[in-house]
Amino acid sequence: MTIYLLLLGAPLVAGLIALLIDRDEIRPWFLPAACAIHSYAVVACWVRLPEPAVSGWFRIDAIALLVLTLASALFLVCSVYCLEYLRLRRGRDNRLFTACLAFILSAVSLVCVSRHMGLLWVGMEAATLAAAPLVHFNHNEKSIEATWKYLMMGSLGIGLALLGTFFLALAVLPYTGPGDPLMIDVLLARAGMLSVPWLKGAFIFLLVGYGTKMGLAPMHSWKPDTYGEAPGVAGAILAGVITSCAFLGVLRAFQICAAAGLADFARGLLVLMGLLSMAVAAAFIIGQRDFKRMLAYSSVEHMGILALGVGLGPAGSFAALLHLLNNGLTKGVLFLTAGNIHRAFGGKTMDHAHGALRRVPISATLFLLGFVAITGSPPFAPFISEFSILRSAVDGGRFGVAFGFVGLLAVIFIGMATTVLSVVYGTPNDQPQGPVQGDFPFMLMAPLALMSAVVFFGVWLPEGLTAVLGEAARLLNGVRP
Amino acid sequence: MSLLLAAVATLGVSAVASFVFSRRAAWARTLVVGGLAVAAALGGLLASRALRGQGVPDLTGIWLVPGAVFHVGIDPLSACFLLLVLLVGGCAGVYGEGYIAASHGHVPAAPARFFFLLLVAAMALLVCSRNAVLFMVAWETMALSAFGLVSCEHDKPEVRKAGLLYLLCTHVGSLCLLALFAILGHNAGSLEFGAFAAAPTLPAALRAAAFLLALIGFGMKAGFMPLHIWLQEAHPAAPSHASAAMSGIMIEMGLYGLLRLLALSGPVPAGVALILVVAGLASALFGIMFAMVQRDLKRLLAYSSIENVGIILLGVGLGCHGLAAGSPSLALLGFSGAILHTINHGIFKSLLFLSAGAVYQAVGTRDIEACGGLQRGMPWTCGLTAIGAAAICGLPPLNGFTGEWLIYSWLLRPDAGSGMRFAAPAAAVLAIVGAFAVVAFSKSCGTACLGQPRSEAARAAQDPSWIMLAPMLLLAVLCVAIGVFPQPVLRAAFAAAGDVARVSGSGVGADFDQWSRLLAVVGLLGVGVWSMGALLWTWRNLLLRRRGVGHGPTWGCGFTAGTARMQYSGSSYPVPTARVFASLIGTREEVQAPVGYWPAQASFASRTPDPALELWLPVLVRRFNVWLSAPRRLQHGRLQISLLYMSVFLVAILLWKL
Amino acid sequence: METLTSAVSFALLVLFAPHLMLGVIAKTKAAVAGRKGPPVLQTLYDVVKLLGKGAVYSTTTTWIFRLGPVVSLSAALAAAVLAPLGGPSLVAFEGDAVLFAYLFGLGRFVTVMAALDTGSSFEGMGASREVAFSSLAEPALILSFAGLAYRAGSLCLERMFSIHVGPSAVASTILALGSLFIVLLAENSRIPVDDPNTHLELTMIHEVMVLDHGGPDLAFILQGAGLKLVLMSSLLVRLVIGDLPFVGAAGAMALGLFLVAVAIGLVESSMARLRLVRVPQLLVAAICASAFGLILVLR
Amino acid sequence: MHELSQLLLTLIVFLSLYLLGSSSLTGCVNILALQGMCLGILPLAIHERGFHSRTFVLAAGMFVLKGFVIPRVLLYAIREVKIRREINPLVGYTSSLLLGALLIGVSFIIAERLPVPAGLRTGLLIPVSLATMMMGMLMMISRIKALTQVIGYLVFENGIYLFGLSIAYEIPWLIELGVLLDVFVAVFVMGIVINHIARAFDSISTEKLTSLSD
Repeated sequence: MTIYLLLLGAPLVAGLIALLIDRDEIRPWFLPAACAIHSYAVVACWVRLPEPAVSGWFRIDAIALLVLTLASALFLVCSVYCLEYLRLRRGRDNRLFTACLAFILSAVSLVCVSRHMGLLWVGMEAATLAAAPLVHFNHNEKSIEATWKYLMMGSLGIGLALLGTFFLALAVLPYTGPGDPLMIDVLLARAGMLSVPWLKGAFIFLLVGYGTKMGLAPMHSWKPDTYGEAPGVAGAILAGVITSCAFLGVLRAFQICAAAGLADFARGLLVLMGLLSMAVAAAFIIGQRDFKRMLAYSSVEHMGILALGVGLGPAGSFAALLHLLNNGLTKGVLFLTAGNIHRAFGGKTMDHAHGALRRVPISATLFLLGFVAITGSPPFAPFISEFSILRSAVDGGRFGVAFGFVGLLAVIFIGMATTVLSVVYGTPNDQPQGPVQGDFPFMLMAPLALMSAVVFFGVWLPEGLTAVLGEAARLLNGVRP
Repeated sequence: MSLLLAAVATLGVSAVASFVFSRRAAWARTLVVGGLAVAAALGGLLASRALRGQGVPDLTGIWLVPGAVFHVGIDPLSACFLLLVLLVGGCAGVYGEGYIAASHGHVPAAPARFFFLLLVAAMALLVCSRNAVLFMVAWETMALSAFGLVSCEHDKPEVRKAGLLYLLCTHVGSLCLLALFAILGHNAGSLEFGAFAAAPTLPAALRAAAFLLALIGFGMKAGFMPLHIWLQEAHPAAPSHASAAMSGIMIEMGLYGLLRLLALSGPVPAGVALILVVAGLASALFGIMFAMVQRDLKRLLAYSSIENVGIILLGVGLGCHGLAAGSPSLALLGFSGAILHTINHGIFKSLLFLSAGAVYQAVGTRDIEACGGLQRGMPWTCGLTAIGAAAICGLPPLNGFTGEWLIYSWLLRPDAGSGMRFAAPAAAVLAIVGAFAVVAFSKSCGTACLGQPRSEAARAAQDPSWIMLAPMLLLAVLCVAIGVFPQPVLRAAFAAAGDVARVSGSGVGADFDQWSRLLAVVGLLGVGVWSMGALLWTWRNLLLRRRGVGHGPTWGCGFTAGTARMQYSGSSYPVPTARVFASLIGTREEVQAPVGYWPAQASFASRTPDPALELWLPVLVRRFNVWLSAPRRLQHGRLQISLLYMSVFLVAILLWKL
Repeated sequence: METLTSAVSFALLVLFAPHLMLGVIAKTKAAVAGRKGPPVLQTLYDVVKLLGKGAVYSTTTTWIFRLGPVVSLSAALAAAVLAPLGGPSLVAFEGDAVLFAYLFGLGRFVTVMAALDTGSSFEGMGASREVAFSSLAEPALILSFAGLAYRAGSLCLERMFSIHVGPSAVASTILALGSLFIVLLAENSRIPVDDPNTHLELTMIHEVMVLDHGGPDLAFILQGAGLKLVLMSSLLVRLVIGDLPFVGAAGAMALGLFLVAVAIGLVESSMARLRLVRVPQLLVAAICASAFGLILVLR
Repeated sequence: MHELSQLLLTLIVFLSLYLLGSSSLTGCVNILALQGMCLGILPLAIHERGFHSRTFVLAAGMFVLKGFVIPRVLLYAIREVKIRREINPLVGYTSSLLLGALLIGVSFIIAERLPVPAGLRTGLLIPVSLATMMMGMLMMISRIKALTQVIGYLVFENGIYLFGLSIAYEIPWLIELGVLLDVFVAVFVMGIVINHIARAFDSISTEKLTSLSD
């Protein structure tokens, strides 16, 4: 129970304190504290999975553990990053920003630990709402527009997800047993007796609903605007954590379908949306001049890869779950360094930002490395997961899918390389504007830590992690507890 | 095998250390030279063991990555390439120190050193890796460090362009290789090379796909036409020692991959062999044609790399044909010719790139029209260049001839006539290629080194420091030595060919003895040429000692006021040859003929655009953009439309799937 | 004994045959023109005289210029070792044909480099033309070699150039003769490709490359060029006479060389020099001839 | 009771159609309020097991919230930004009415494929809720004023709530929580953003919000 309290409570309390405190310069320090406690709890989970609590409404299984770990790690480094970032953005009131970051952590922890589809949905909704002020942080016209789009589409998606949850309820009803009918364990236990049409409907609505939050095409169009306008750190949180939690929602739905013997139906949809997302990303990454929007599309692409992987069966699910981690970490690197470059040049298009290697050498190098990593080059971690997904496609005899996968990866690489190289290389064409220039230790430590993790997992995948991944893939593909 | 690990580790450590101590030039230099020397010693020891047939047990380590095993092994095939990598890498690296020092900060020292050592280390690991994942890791490390080298001087726009092009090409190639290994792994149930070899043959369709992927993946790196687009851009862009390593060994890695794949996958159908032969001939012919008409020294060399790769590919194709025809001796001959030429090419091409670098630093330009008469200022460089040029033309007393001779004797051997109708035409094309090579390199060497200086810089040019000359000297000596005494290298090449053709040691031995006896005669005649030359030279000197030797201006056929600008220019030199084949390479000439009795002005300009880069690639890109601009219109920033997509998609799915 | 005699005869041949052939050519042309003509061994006298002379070097030139003649002559000598003059060639092995062809390549390369070393526009022009035409002569040579090699079942000159009985033997022989003769004319800078004794540098090819050479260098060059002529003509002869026993072979070879020289003389006195743009067509004709011969063999 | 539920459901659909057709913002809000009241009454009528204390609470809460609170907030917002009516929407009123009719048909088709949940008195509930949602979406798609889009979102929410009624008996808390949260989004957050928009662009027409695009 204490673990759950730490996971949910610590960030919540930190957020509330941040709301109450009046001093802009002390406020941010509560974030790292809360994140440290949170990470401590997560480590405890790795040591020994905690018992179910609140009559089984809270439990952490392998799948949740992965997402939770990713969220905790990203938040820890981002909170460190924020210390310096917010110091640089002095003058802008960071009360809401800090508080909302903490609330998001609490909400995503809720999503991870809850064993109830309704509770999971509540967590998702809370996270969505709490993220809005982050997007809005810059308070200019563009950020308002981005926030508006984010809210409208997000709320619509979340509404659809709620509807999907209702469908699930209708699929399981009438139910007269212990516990709430929407408990995941109940659903899995009665998977055989669920009403198929309602379940199918539920999966479709949950996929579209949570898929909107993930940013799967064609529900992706809020993503470039939001990521483009939000500060780099917010982008990292959105692209690394919230999307992963939304994916967790999809995974839960898939888990139930698989248990109910609807795996093929679900996989078909996932493969379809996966390839669609990659194609859309490819189309928009080519010739993209704004490197933050480019990252957003790359995020769309990788969400597609995740969906595709799960759609390709057990081996693919293993790879997809691994890719969930790798993508989150690498995206963290990319967004944080992109934020640094953006600030150093006062612009986020190739026209403003050019020759970053000269002005912010370390950030630019990390940005370049992150790009190389995210496009699946060894020896970085995403290579392993993408290669495994390719292998699972080939092994499954899905040669068409494999061909599309490789082809789209190539196109996307071409698009990204063109932008990234022109941002990183060359000589800056204008004099640095603004008071703050160059690299800052804290704002480098965060991406540096993430990058080293990416390299490490690229050359060495610890047994413990592999075991958890295997367990998660097993759970995912229709194994009843 | 621990020797290999030690070598790779040495290189890696010295790479990092040289990066860390980049401020202390002296330390970094010692680190680089020392690291390369140690690595070369260790690797050389290992390779010589493997080549002497002492079985070196593989080394396998647990590697906690799905499908991956840290599995390295060495066989003659690996040993040949390992030796080549360490030799050329070592020479280029040592030279590079002088080059960096002399560039006065134009070449950023830290990245140049770091990426170069990384490149060598990656290639050393690559040729010994026995697991697909390890192979890919080494492969990509190689590709990326080469990218780092190419974009060292990224302040120049053309360098950035070249770097981007190279990166795109190499990554597309790597993706093809990933797909290839996925297919092979699917068939073998494991990513171990051994499993690939043991696996049942693929079904026809997959086989064709795998072959195509391999050809694109490895060919993109090796630079066959028309996959060569990056090559002639990237090699000039990189610092010269890097270009030497890239052109001398990195592109050979593509060929190594091809050979390794053949060694694993066994005989290929005759049609495939024919495809390889045709591709090789096309690369050779067009490569050298484009080389002939270049003005940029390093670009010319890059194109000639395409040519040599084509010749090597031709040899590989011949070997495959031998396998398909069920004649191991033919297969051995073809493969060993290819491998021998690979080794030779590595040597003389790196020599030429290094000397080109020296010329570039001395004159400050790569345009041969601005050089000329360097022979006076830099006799060493030019002499070594001349040797390299003669070698790359495949002229007898030098090493270039040996490999081509093997390939010729495959093509012209009596039983090749029957059933292999392509043999004779291939021989003819090879002859044309040889003649064109003479044109190209007599042009480059003659225009740059000989005659009168065409610019002040050329007049003032001086030989580089010994640290740059020594490696070039070593390579040149090797060119001569292999030319007159090819047997040891031939033995290695045959042993490697035995691996590729899956022929047992004894079977290799018989063929090797036959061919080494013949090549020994060639070598002896080479000795004869040298000694006869020396004899005549001394005789001539004796004769001239008795008589006086006068000096005067060049005979201008009565015209006495000749200037340097009246020399035959390097651009016009190949024109008579190029005119004959202009239709093939699309040379364009803009002529403004002199008119009237007192013509005021006249001009002549000819340029030969690279078809792949300037003709079909832009078209492709344009079409591509057209295709992509359609969906791009869908993201118009209107919230309502986005919502529309979402709802329509939802309803459609509901109606379709529910 | 055998080897000694063959060595001696080889030395004599290498020494005198070139000049005899050149002399015969000159005589023939003179006879056709109704002149008396120079003595048969005139070129030999020239060579001897040149060997005794000093040399004048352009200040532009370097050691490469001085090296050119030496290497080209030694390459020609090495080729002579391989060539089946009269009896069996001194050195014969599978694949010596390729070496034979490439040794001429070596000679050409060094000559061209020497020419470029002078920095004279004329010599550069000559070099440019030389390499241009050789790039067409090479494939013709190799193709005819290929045909002969397939026919003889060996890539050894003395087996390739021998009487061959069998279907379409005569036709293929004639075609090989034709193409080799054209190659000979081109490689030895005879009319109709080049005019050795024109006096307008603009029209020269080979001669213009050696304008700056004098003294022993020029002597070496003349000797080498003549030797090249002899070697290629000897191949033609061998194609007809095959390998006879030693003595007979020597006589037959001498006769054959004489006839070839006469033929060259007749061609030179009967034809005018082709325009430079036409020369490639001639060489392509040679390629076609050898290709056709090849097809006959492979059929 | 059965007839009553039928009646209410039909009324709800027609109110949604009316919303699609009407241009005046205040009018829209009033219609929305009316629809909210209907929704408030519906729980009492929908379930054959009749009254249930919790259902009663739910009904009362919804009646007040959807019938009075939300409309008040919206009217306040309208007064704030001083606009009266929706001018030239992306989809004209007549055509959006036609589309609405079409959507009703579609929703019935979809509902056909789903078995009627146990314990429901009428099979009309599912299709009506689907139709309401779709018409809400249509409104968000076809209108350009931010406020109208919010209204459209509220209609969509009403549809979801309607659907939730079908399981209100088993899992009542879920609907309440969901609805409350959604109301929070719809009114407060969006209200805040709208005010920002109004301040930044001195109008709440979302035409201005199209600068972010590729």
